[in-house]
Amino acid sequence: MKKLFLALPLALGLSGASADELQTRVEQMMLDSFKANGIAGLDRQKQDAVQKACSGLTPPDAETMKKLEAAEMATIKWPTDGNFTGGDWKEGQKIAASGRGLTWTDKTADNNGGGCYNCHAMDPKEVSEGTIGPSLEGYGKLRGSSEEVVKYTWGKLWNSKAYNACSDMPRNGYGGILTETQIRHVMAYLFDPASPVNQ
Amino acid sequence: MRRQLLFTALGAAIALTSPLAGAAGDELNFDAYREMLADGNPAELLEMEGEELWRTARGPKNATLEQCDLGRGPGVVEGAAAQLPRYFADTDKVQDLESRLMHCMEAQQGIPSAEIINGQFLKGERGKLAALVAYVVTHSKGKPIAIDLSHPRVKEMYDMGERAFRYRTGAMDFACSSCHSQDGKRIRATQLPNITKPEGAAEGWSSWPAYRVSNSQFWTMQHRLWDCFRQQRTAEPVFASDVTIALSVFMAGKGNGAEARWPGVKR
Amino acid sequence: MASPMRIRAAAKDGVTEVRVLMSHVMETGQRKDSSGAVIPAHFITELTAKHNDRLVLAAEFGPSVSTNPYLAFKFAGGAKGDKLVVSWVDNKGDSRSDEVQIA
Amino acid sequence: MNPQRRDTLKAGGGLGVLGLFAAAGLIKPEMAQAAWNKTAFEAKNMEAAFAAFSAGKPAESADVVITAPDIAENGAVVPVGVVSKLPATEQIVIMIEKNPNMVAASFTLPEGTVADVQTRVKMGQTSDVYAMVKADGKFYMARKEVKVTLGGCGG
Repeated sequence: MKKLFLALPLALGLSGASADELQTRVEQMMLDSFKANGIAGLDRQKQDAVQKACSGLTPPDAETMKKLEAAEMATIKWPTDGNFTGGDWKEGQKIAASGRGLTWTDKTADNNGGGCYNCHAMDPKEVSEGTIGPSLEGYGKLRGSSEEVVKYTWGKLWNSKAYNACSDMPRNGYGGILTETQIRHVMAYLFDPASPVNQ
Repeated sequence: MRRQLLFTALGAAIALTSPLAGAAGDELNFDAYREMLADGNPAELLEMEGEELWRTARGPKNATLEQCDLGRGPGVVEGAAAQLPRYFADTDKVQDLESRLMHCMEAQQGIPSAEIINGQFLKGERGKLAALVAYVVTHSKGKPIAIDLSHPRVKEMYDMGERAFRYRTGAMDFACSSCHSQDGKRIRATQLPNITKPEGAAEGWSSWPAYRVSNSQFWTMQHRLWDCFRQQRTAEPVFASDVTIALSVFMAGKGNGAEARWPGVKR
Repeated sequence: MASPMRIRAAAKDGVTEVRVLMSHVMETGQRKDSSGAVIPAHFITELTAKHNDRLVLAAEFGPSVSTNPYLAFKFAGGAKGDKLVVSWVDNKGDSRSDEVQIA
Repeated sequence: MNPQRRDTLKAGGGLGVLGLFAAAGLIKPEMAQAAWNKTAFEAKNMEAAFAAFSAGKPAESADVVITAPDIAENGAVVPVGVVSKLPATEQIVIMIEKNPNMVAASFTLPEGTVADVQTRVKMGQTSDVYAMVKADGKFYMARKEVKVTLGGCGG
């Protein structure tokens, strides 16, 4: 976990000392009510900058969002050889379908799934698809594979918060959920014309 | 809407719902399935066990739980679960059904709470507590959920729960609100209640505890919350800890007035 | 020892409706535990229901019947207070027999 | 139970005499295993399953009605009911085409028992559910597709 624990001033739309006091107590509760178990340590209970900023009733103001997004953008690791989509869509499919990994019942922090289907439609033939995120059916077929689109998609997969600080999507690359190789496989699943996503 | 507005121009152009969206699986209708399962809920098997446990003298003190006060007086089970969590003067705590039963097991039977707190779901005394839950909640079936939010300590827990609900943390940045703050959303084929609204909060609160068809297990609300946190990739919540009580008060309180349907049958 | 069944039997207009919930793992023999070892098959194979001493249903189950099996059926006859007995045996030789009065 | 009925049950491929005795507590349960229709429950394809009941190729009949949801939230518990409107229905068998072993349950109905049974079965994937009915010595069937979905975070 490469999380930054920035102490950013909060813009939670609260007023008065009692609200702040309540917030302090909530933060303490989010520590005290938990215990470390295996790979799920108590460090997970501390919020980093975007987590903190995006836990309010309303998102932060535009300027704060912009700043947060810029900081997240700087964390994205782009493929050194420019190979964005050269993965194996079949591997990508497995990663997209697997919701496993990083819980306290997982023994190691690697070999995780991407859990894409939990929130997104991808293969039009798949019925059991989530709807929290937008549908990605026909992703490459509909959007083409211009450098702009491909780069955006890689970045979004690596660190979704670079594009929307309060996105519901996990930061797959930055958060150590998926490896660069795994992300390339998911890219292939989205862009490969032979992938079920584009049928 | 919020998320869409916040996309960068490029993001919005690319990532918004594609024209194909909704073609497949947007409306999964499980009504017929659920209706056919409503009668003959296997949770009834656990309820029988719980009723037996309630009346059986057990523990170092060799006592039954028949004098346990769940908030409506010693031994009153009828309608008790619908009014929990509530504030109890004898413990000076806001307690949900499970923490209250745990208290009774220690106070009356001498079964140490630590054994339950440090135990595992479905096993040992924590497993027995779940059977007791099945018994007690069945006696609130059809009753309106009635949480006393006028009590300052309960209201305080509600406010803490509301914050905890939106508290993003862990390896995937999730909060409860990541999945439970919009209408009509799903994880895979599982429909998610919008807990920020009274109907959704009532839906969530009144359908657990439940028999889970996917693993043939009876899960209490503590168990449900514990596994939500596991899937959120947080550290492990302690059994009956403040965060579990706070979230319960938030959900139950927001769902006030709705009919309890316990025990449920869930995926 | 196997846990009790939940049996409900109600007579109405000359027909008795019976609903039974059994407590049983109904293990298929095709699943593996966390260490990779096959969990041996363990499931109810046969079941009978008797109204007083008359057989009203005989069933054979395979492992595809769900865990904690549910069964509902109806038979002609049966009156309030009559005895209904449901019995099962499983592939390991465990058995269970429970009795209710028709409501 | 009269001797004639015993013979009918045995011939119908239902619970054998030993099984009935075992259930009635007259003999040890393990002895009853001989009566359980092993061939049927171990059948790996529909033909073999039908053959195990000496059913040949049952005719599809509108008088056999399956009650099951079009779509199930989970495959571990799928409610299935079968009603036969055929006179003298003596046996109802539930089969799941795409399960590794297709025969799920077989019900033998003595005279006076209504041809209307409900149970719950496991389904490994989306599949046709078959109901085979033996009535007046002849075999009939009906089928209905049940879609099985996946839910939850999968972790």
